Amino acid sequence: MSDQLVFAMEVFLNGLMAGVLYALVALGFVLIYKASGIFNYAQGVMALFSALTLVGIMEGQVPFAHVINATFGTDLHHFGWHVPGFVAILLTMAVMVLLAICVQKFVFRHLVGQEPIILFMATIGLAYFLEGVGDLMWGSEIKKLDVGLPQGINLMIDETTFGWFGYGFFIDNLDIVATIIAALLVTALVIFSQYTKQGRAMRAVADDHQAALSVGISLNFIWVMVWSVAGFVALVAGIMWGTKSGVQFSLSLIALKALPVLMLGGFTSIPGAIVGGLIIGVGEKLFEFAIGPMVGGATENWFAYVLALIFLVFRPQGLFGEKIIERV
Amino acid sequence: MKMKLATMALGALMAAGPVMADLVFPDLSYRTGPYAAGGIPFSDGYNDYFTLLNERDGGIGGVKARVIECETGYNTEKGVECYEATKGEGALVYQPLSTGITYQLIPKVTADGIALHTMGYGRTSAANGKVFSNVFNYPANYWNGASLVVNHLLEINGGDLGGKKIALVYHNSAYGKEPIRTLEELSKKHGFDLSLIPVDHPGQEQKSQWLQIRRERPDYVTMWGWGVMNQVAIQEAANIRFPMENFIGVWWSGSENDVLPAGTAANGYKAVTFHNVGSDFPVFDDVQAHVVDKGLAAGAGDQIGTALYNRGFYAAMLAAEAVRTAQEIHGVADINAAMMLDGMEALEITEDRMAELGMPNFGPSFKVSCENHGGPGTGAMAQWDASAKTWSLISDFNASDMEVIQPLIDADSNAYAAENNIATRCN
Amino acid sequence: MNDMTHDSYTTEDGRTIGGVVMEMKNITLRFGGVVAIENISFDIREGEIRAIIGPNGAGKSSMLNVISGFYVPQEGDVFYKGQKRPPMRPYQVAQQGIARTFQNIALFEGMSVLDNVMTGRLRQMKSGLLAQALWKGKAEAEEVANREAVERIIDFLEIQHIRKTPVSRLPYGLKKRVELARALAAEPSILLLDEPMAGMNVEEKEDMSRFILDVNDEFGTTIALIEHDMGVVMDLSDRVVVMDYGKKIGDGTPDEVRNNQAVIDAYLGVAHD
Amino acid sequence: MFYREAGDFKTTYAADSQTFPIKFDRFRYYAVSFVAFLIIPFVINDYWVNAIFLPFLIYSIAAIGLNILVGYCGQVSLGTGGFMAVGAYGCYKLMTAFPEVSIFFHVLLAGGITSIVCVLFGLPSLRIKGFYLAVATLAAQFFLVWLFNRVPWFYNYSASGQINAPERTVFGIEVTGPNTEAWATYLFCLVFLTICALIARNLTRGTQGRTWMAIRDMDIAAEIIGVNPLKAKISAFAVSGFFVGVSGALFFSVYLGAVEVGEVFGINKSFLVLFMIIIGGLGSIFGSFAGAAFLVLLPVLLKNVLVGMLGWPTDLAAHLEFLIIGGLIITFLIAEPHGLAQLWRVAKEKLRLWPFPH
Repeated sequence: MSDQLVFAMEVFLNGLMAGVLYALVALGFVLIYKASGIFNYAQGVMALFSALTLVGIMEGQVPFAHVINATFGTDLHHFGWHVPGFVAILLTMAVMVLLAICVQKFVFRHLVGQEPIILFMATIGLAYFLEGVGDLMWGSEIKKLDVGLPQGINLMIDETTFGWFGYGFFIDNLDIVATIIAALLVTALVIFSQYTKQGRAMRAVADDHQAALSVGISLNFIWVMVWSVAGFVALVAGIMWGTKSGVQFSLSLIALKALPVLMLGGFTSIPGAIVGGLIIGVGEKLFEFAIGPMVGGATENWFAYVLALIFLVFRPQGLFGEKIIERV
Repeated sequence: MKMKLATMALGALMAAGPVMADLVFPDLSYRTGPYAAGGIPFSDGYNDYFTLLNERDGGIGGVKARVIECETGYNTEKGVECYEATKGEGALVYQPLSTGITYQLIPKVTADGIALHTMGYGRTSAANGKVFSNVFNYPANYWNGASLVVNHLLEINGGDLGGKKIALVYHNSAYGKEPIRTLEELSKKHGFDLSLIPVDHPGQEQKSQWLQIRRERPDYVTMWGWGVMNQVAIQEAANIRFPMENFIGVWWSGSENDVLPAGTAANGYKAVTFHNVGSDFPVFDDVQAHVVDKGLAAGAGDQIGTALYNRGFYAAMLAAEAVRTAQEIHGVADINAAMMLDGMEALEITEDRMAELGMPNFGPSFKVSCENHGGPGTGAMAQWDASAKTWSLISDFNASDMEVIQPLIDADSNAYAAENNIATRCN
Repeated sequence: MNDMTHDSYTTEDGRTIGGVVMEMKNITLRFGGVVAIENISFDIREGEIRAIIGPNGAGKSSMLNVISGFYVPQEGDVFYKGQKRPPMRPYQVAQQGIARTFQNIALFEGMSVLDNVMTGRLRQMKSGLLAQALWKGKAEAEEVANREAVERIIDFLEIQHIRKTPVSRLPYGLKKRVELARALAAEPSILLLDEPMAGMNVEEKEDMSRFILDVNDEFGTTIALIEHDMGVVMDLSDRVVVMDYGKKIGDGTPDEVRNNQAVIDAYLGVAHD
Repeated sequence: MFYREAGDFKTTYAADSQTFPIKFDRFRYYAVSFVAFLIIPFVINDYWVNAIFLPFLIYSIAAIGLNILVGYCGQVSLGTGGFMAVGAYGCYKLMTAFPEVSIFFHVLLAGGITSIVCVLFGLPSLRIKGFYLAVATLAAQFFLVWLFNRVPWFYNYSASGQINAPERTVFGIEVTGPNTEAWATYLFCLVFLTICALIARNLTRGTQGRTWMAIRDMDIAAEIIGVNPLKAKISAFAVSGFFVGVSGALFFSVYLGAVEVGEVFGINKSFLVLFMIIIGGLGSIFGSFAGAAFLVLLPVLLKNVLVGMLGWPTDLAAHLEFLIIGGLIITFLIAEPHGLAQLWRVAKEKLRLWPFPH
């Protein structure tokens, strides 16, 4: 087998893994869009916020320490305790649920029935707000996040593939974990939406708000729930990316990686988000591998979008959307 | 009614004017945004040094220093706003810590007669004082940095890099592309292979780049990164088990922030630097006593000794020394921007002086002149010890290959002069 | 073929009905496996009021959409003014002088009544982008000239008082009238009305009927309209096509249609076998 | 009292379709123009022009451009930053290639070039709609930034990859480069803004505007009543591109003087201009001004109040700024989803009837 082909296979596998991470971020968008028609620009910032909170809780940071110190001249930093990862995740989840309740109560309850672009705009306001709160609460230094996920080359795969091709493939353990967690997450979501009462209510709302209302489903409750679930997905994404790069402001930019996935997979389709993520991941990595060196590299940022754009021109309804029949 | 208004206006005018003599150092900092982690320690160091001088010595030459901090968020437009807002306050020297803002400010400071000090960043060819009258980038610039990296590798390899492969991982922006030309020249001179690997902003996802490195197996990797790109690159390098001692960053890829998230895997990572690292300097005891313990520290006081804090501290020291020089030249304590320029052009940093300041061997000793605003272009290599969580210098402040760099500086600055009809000075 | 062969004639109330202006020949339209229109032919004569009726789901709206070019039939041809119509986009059909209203009102909700009606006159607007950017001169003159024409229609339909009101604030009945105004503003040679009286009360229906008759009378506009309510239509129209399940089951004067057994069956709900 | 239309009858249709049909509005417009052209230039200083007026004027042009596309034609675009970059680099190439031609024409030509690029990236709008289109325009954003960074021809092979505006004059007065006077740059941009606003107003009050709005409100119905969707959308992209290009050219040449594409014309710029028109009001020229003013002034104001007056640490102030801007956006949307322009209209309507509201 030629070297290039072997390399391409490695790139392909890594693309799949990267795709899983993209899909994870995109999932958060899909959940909210499907249930409430809100294009949640704040999803990336939510990931940042949840990761910041997680680290803050784990390290026993005093929230708003900087503000308190500046205002009262105190010198607070840490409570002096450390919370184990699992407990901290639960506590962070509680914060995200609280956030969901606040978002629903103070923002979207007042914007029911507005046009999508207005709702979109509100989430932008929310993103700004959360960014400010997150920084004020936990400070803007880079924080190391370690909840015990393995990282680094998977030696087993390296050795096995070396035996096969004479070249060991590089697969990151973190990516493998991410893939497993993403699979679990999606399974859990599917089970939740298919087999629980709340899940069915959520799907009913997604299909038709009015009809759901008329059979006595509380929209308010459903939306809080959806935002909570999206908060949970954001937390998972935040942990994955935060482990890679440390928790810092740039974490909010991962949202940009999810947008082409959404275009490809559709804003309302969970399988679309996953398959779309995989296609984007593989596509951009292979393009960078094959064409990148010819045009000077660093193509990944735009290639994902161009790929999605070309795809949409030929199939405007996205991957899993039904053919749009226009009526008047 | 009219009278009242007039007195009020007069009052406002008086209040706006300088109440007492002071030396103004605007600090265009960024404590927010994607690069906050780099901006905070630098700005803390910059502030703390002046606070130290005020508290301990009562200012510089008896005149208090006043730092006006202005948040830019690494945003060029805010940088311009900050510049315009502070220049009327009697600003002596600007230190924007952003290549983008530097480029905005070069023409502006030149027109306004204020000095701009871009230490290890900004426009490299500003080292040519004949063209850039108001811009200084001593003691070292990007091209020195590139050369220093190569010199270090030459040293390890017994002076011969022939046939070696060096990869440059760089932030795909004007900043990241700076070293390319120098490295290309050096690769011709020393016969090593150079491969260029760009990473697009922000650089969170570098799988492709590091797979490529893993495939091509370069002997050394050097990095021009900033922000999240650094942390991810070091993590990915660890992931592919690239030997850390063969991975060398420029000074902007060499702070604690960059290596800490990777944990022990980052052990042995190297970065070139133009100032010393660590907190083992007498002056920091003074900082503790006069600044931190009095609750006057700009930040939380926990950054002392980190690479970027030291850099900010060093920048402030160089500015203060330039003020002192200007005070000596002009015999005036409360100097203005024009005098500051003279002070910067006549600045001389000696080992004795640094020792006097409680900062022995904190940076190279050098002398600025009208022609040379770039200083000596020397630097040292620092290495990260992950268990002790400290940087330490593993070399002296060595010279870079000016034979290669000077022609590049001359060419670029002359092109700028031609484009903007600037007559050369210092003749 | 030149289909202006049919002689013109004069109706009882003194209007002149001309030759055939549009002819549908063997139209078949399918959506996937569903046949919406099956092999239907009929014609529309100049100056007449032609109705297409039938129960819900009979394919009437699809037929109208075929005429206005929105749906392209799989089989069959449309002849317009004696010419076979090549495949074209809906806006090209509109530019040929075929204007229409919609079953579910399709006004531009973000615009005022006046602007909505003015959009009907796109066909008459000729000034280019540059002329419009300068405004003074050609564009302004054109705007004023067309405004005059539009004002006549606004007067005619008695909607002067709501000229500047955003249409989103109007009640249903008025919206229908504004839509008619927009279609009329195009000075169409054929006016297609898709259930103009749907959802109206008796009084509004009477008003609308009067307007339709007046339009036909005053401007001599050829009108093709759809209704599923037979009553009103029979009084209005000169000739009626009856559709059921995508097929034509009757065609003729209201009287002829009323006595057609197939039509009676369809409307009385005789089981299809 | 004096703000009313009673008795202010129009006797011609031309008078009825003028920009400010109400006399008082017209007077206010003249007053604002008078102040803008004949008073401000004499009192303005470097701080006001560089920190407030230039960004306001230039962002207003960009906002008008984007508003035509999004607010009037309903095609949401997130490529504004990339298109501004086209204007900036176009202007730079023209300035350096034809130094003898007046910069005024360079800016106009840069607008024209952007217009063409914008149309190219607008073509998919025929197939892709809504948020999908918005995300698709990001392709333009990222690709263009990458391109200008990648191809050295665009920055004349300079070592730094930055572009610098050389000194250029209009009627012998410098408007670019380091030695400009505050009033000159201000007036130069003001002239462009005035031209752009007038063009935008003329296009939106007539046939073209109605065509765009028809597409925006209901594209299928619009096509059936005779709007050529290709022509309508493409013309919106073209006009919008022209304005955005002009703003990009001014942003580079007059305001910043030096530009690095990724930093200045990144994705944030696209979002910022979009925020401006949403906060200001979609489909309103006035809204474009209001939104630009809001987002240019508010941060400066907040900074001056929090840091300058209250003496807070700059980083706390900056975080709070985020928090306050975010909070204000949400509050505004809840209070008036249709933007500042709508608030203004409602206020005017009340005034108009005052003191007899019933």
